[in-house]
Amino acid sequence: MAQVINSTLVLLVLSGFTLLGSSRLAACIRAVAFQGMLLGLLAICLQGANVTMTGLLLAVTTAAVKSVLLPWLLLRAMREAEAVREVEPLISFNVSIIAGAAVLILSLWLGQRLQLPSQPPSSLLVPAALFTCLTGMIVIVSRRKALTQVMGYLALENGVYTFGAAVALRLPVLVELGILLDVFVGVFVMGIAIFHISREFDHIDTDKLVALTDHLS
Amino acid sequence: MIAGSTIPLIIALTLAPLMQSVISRTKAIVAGRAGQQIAQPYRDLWKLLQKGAVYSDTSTWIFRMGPVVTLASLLLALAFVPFGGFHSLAAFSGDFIFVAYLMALGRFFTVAAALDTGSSFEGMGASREVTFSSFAEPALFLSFAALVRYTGRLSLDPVLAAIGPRAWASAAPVLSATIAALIIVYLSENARIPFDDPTTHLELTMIHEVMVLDHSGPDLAMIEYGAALRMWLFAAIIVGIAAPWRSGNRWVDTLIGLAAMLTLAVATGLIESSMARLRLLRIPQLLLVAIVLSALALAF
Amino acid sequence: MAGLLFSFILFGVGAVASLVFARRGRWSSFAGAGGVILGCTCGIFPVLHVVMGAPPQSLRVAWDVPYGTLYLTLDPLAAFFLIPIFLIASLAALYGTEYLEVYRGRKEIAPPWFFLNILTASMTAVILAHNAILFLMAWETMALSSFFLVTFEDEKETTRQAGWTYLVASHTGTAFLLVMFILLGRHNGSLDFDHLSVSSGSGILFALALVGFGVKAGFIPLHVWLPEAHPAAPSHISAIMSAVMIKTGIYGLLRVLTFLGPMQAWWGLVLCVIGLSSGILGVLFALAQHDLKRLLAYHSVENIGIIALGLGVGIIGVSTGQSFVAVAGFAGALLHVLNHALFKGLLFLDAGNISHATHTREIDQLGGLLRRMPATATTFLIGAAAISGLPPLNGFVSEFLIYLASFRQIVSTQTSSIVPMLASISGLALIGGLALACFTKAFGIVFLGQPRNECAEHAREVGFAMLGPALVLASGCVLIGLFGAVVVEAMKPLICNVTGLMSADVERDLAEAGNSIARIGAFTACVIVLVALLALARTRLLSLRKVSTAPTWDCGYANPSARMQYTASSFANPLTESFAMLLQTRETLTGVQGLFPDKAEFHSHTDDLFRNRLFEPLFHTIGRAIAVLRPLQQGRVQLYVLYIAVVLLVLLLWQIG
Amino acid sequence: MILLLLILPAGAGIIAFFLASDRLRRSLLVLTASAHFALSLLTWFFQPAPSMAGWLAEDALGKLVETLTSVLFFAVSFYAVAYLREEQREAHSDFEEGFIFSNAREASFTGCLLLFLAAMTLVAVSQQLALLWVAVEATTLASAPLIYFHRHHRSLEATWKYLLICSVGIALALLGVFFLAVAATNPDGSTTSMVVRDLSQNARHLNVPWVKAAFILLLVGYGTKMGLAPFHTWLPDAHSEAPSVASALLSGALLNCAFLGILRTQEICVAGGLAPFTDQLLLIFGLLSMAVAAVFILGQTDYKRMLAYSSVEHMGILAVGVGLGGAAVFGSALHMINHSLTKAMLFLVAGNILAVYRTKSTEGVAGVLAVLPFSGALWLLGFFAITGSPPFGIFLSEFAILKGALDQGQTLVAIIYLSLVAIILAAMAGPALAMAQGNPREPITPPVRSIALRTAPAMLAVGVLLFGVYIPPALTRVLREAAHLLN
Repeated sequence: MAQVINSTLVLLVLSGFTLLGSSRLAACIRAVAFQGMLLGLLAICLQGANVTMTGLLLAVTTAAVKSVLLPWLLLRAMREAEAVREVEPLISFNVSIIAGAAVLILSLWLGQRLQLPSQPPSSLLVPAALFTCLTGMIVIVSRRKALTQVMGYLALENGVYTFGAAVALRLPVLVELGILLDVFVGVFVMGIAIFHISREFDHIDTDKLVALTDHLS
Repeated sequence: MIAGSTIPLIIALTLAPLMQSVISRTKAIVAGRAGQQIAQPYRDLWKLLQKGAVYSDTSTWIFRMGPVVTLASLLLALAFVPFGGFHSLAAFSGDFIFVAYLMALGRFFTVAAALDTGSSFEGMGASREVTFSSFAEPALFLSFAALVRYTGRLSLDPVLAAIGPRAWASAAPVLSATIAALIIVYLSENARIPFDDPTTHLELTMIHEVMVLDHSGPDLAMIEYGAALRMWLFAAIIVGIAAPWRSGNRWVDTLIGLAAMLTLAVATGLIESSMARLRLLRIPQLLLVAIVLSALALAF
Repeated sequence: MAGLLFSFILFGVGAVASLVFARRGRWSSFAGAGGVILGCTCGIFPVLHVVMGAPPQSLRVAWDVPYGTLYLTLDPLAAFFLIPIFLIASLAALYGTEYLEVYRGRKEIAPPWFFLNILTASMTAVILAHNAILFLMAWETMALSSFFLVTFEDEKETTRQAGWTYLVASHTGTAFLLVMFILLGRHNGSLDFDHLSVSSGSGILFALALVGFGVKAGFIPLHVWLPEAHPAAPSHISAIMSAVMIKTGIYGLLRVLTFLGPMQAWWGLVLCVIGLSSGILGVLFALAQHDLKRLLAYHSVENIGIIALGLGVGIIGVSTGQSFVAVAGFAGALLHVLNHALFKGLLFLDAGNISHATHTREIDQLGGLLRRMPATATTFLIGAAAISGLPPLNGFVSEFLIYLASFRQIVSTQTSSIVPMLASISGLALIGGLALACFTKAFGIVFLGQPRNECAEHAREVGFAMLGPALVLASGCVLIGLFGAVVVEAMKPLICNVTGLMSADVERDLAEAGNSIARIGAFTACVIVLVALLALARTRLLSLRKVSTAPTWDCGYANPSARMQYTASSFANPLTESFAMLLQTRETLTGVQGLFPDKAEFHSHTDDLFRNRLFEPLFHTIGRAIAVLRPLQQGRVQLYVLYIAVVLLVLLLWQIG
Repeated sequence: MILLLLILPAGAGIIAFFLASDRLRRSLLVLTASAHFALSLLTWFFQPAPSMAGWLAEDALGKLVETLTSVLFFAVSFYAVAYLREEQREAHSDFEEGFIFSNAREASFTGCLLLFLAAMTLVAVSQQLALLWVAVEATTLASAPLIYFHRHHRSLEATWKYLLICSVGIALALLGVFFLAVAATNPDGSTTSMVVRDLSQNARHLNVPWVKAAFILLLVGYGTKMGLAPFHTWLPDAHSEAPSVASALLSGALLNCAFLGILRTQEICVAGGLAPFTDQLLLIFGLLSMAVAAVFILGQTDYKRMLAYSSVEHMGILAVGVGLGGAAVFGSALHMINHSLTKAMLFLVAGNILAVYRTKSTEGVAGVLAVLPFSGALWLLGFFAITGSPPFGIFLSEFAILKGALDQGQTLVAIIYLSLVAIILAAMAGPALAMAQGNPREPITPPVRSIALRTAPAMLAVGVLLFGVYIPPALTRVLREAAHLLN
């Protein structure tokens, strides 16, 4: 079981790098979707022996939403926006990957500063989660397109989830669902926003969204 | 109130005009002229009192009040000045402040009267008057302070009474510095050379004289008389410090005082004939010298 | 107390009524003025009762705000300050009924009445308040209501500017007071004045009070708002602000002195320095002004300086154990508070009459008003003589006391404490001389000679409502000049309260000082008699002789015109020249050109030294320092998220790592 | 009763989406607001029973925030109805750049308003931290469409920034919640529930490093929503572009809800003896927010942005007050009330000014007192209130906080605090007064507008004035309880 978990986490990290590295929107979306699937897997594995029906269902729904529904939303937004299929980063891909590496080291360090009180199923759990969160942030900060920023947000959420998975068993189902719903609606609304942006500016580059600053005398 | 006598007041009222004539007589002699008679000022006053008056048609009651208030304030001020062996008519602690401000009151109305005519020349004179007096005031008060600190009294009469020959023996520097300061103030307040030339005939250069150009008849008489009284007042104070010999007999002391007044007048005359009027810009500096002197007196 | 509470109610009613009747023509004026006048009249009785020596009264009610209680106390100190407030406020209200009429139709005149009532009420509350929160609330309400009164003519840019300056200045001052009161209340929780005390560092508290109250009082260099705000306000408001409102600063200072325990010599020293600089610079700047009300405003700075000087001398007296010096110093300062209220109120009201009649406040535009507005002129003359500290008027009495205190300190101590005394003596003398110069200029150029333009030419005397108050105040000046001793004797309790000296000593010293003042009163009476006699003699003489009129002696010049008269600027020129370094007057001269020059111009303007050289640079530096951070917010959402990420990581590393 | 408080607006909101008739929908809005208001007043007399196993309960803090939200919404609903009635239906031209734009569907606007209320109520009453998180995120989602009511690029940009930045922040907050859950696991694997009371009861047993990390994450996360610098960046854009109705609710109610999130954590940390650590952070970010606000208020030329930055300042003051602890916390709680009332009023008045002058630039507006006497007076009143001059509430609360600082000998904090307040006053006074006074640039004849647009802010003004001179004992009691929770 532990091997499965570890390898899942490794895959998670790798998918993070893909997200940072790949130049095509579709690829990024797929990476995020893949993360979603890994999350589902992780959730199940972490329950280990005492797997419950609800736990299973939750994991599956999560996986479904994150790996199917949301990516579909994004793809749809991309199509509607007729966006250029390129990522158009502010910083070069190499730099993003280097940044990713740096972040990985950071999160490993933090990971062993913050030991889980109860025996953790895997020592990689915390670092991987933090790393995913931070990759999400890197993507948001370093990419032009509104769409990519949504992906960054999703990656961030995935990271949080990964961690959540470790402690999820103690969160009531209702809350789980609430959280899931929130994320879903959030991305949904963002999708709408992107649609409007593309209609308003006929592109989705956020660096045109700089009208609102302080004109100080 | 000390049981004072009216004698100093009477002496002042009667003899005040003499000082000016002595001064001008001295100047005349130095200049090799015959000069006017000693009694000339009295004649002038009398003559002026006989005359009618011409008033500028722009002027108002302020103009007419000017001389009156000036004279009144001086008359009252003299009541606080002792002379010779005689105590002053009145005294209370801090009376010298009152005296100084009475003269300021007179100045206020003289200046107002000058401005009342609307003549630019008199305005000019008025402006100079207030300027120089505002420099003279601190000097006057500081020299008072020096005297007060030395004698430990807060009223003019006791202060002067407290200064005797012994005082000179003990604190000559204090007193001489004070006298020097007071003499400067005395010259400026009475519009004498080197501050102002009472005998000049060019309005542009006048200070005091130009302010009274428009006064005539009895008003002018009051002004002249007032001027004489002011001079007497300062002189009396200076003499009170400079000639402190007391014989015990008041009348003798009074004679000593009169002699001292005479010498002061002659000295003034000599100063006037020995130096020229200062440039207007220099005048404040000379008054600052007075301030410094009195400060020195305090430092001793 | 009941009377005072009732007067609060009356102020409230007046305020509301003036708004209710806003559409009913003069009704709103009557309502507003009525509120103020009635309120003051029914407030004055308990006040006088206490001044006459009745025991202090107080009223304490719980109040549902943190640290607050509704705690009012009418003790001698409060009563003394309330007298001028009630007097000036009611007179100003009467004045306003006529003064504001010219604005009818052009502006809403209900708001000024509303705020006048609020202002009077809040000033009263400031004096009565015995709890810090209540005091601060009243204090700020006073600032706000007066702010609205200052900006009454808000269509003028300068007025709005003045309003801004005033607002910022007074709030900054209040900040210091907040700190001061909190520190005072630290020991025993409550912020009631009875419980305020200080264990250590009373010096810091004194400094805080000095700044906080100094802004309101107008100590240099905290005075910058004053010469802007006072001219901007309607004249009766200027009168209130200058005559009584800024005195609340002095009141606050005195009140706080009673909390601070034993006085220290250096407080007195500091106050002497402030007093001298305010006095001398104030009168110098006044000399350089062309605007009559601005000139008067600077004279308020000067007189506040004299008051501070008196306090300083008094404190030095207390700290060196010279009870007479202390008593005379404080008595002089307090009496000057009253006197300044009288003559400055008078002068501002007269200035109002002038601008009302001639539509200008430029001194150099006026002239010859004495023939046209005799009553205004006479009262102004009295005010001018009084503020120059001349006998037989009240100004002299209070300055005399301060002189006397300083001289006495010189006599009775050998310590170094005589240096400030010498400074105060010579300073007072200089101030006196300069004030005389300034007011001969003001009176002479405005009222004497010939009118310099049409407005002055066709000026007419104003109506009774605007003259009456001036007459009352003028007679007040004369009366205190003659019977100042009475007032001084009445100060015993509050001087005991402030100085904390033995009641017996205070009584003795007050008697001694009062003795001198009584003499002065008597002799000034003599001056008046002498003047009368001489005037009589003169008229008798002239009645027998030929009296003729002629044009002014023109020294040979063909036809002098009114424009050739000496102007205010040239009158003050020798003095302003000698102090040019301080005044920094800006002069623009377009001299005569060509063979047949048609026109030459000369303008001079004197800004406030401290405004230009101290505060504006300060504000600019702050602004520039702040502007450095502006690029933070430049619209890129990526950047914004970056902030979050970076701060998060830094925090994690700092706290967890 | 609590459930009713939640279901009422939520249900009404959903219905509002599908109501065709404007009249019905508007009356529904007002009715719901009034009912909600009445209910929350009732909670002051009958303490509502906790429901859902103590997940939903109204303690002192919750009661304050909930009632405040309800009051604001009540006042705003009247304004909103009048506002919607007067808003042009068809496409109209933008007054800044002149392009043509149209508004969002009124139905969705009203619906979102009501859902927004529901979400905020949930924030106030939820005791379970994860549930609290869900509620806070829900407020973001419900309010985003409000900002994008005017369908043009500026508001769209504002909406996007709001969505993205807040979502990121909130995501971090979720991580924080999880961290806290971890901290709550005892070595033997047994755990305490995520209900605030339970957590603070055995706060001593929590795992310190995880709690610290959790607090940092929650501070950053909810701080983003609350507008603490440097996470405030979305705030001025959103407040300036949203219709004044929304701005008033965002500034007056939403920020408090976000702050409540931080307070809950603070509650636990204080109970766990971590106060020194949390106080330090709160002080730093509080003062930083005040400073940043000062930077951007000075020379600000857009009066809605000016108000927004002033909100940043006051959030900073709240943080400082809580960070100081002791008596200052009481001041902070009081300050929350005063600021909400004042700021909401100011935004509503700003809306009136905007509608008549058709510009948001401070240079463009002058003589409001002359043109709109009532709104002008309210504007000045609001200005003096918000800058902390008596006799208005904010003076008292700021005084209490200052007293707290000085009494604890935090002289440096006190000095920075006072000088920043002074700078902001000086900076705001210029434009605020210039707008109110003087004469308009060109003569303006104000259109006849619905009375509700004046009464709504007036209602709030009454509160602003009242709390400056009288604080009802009941309120004082609740404030003390709230302060006690945080000490």
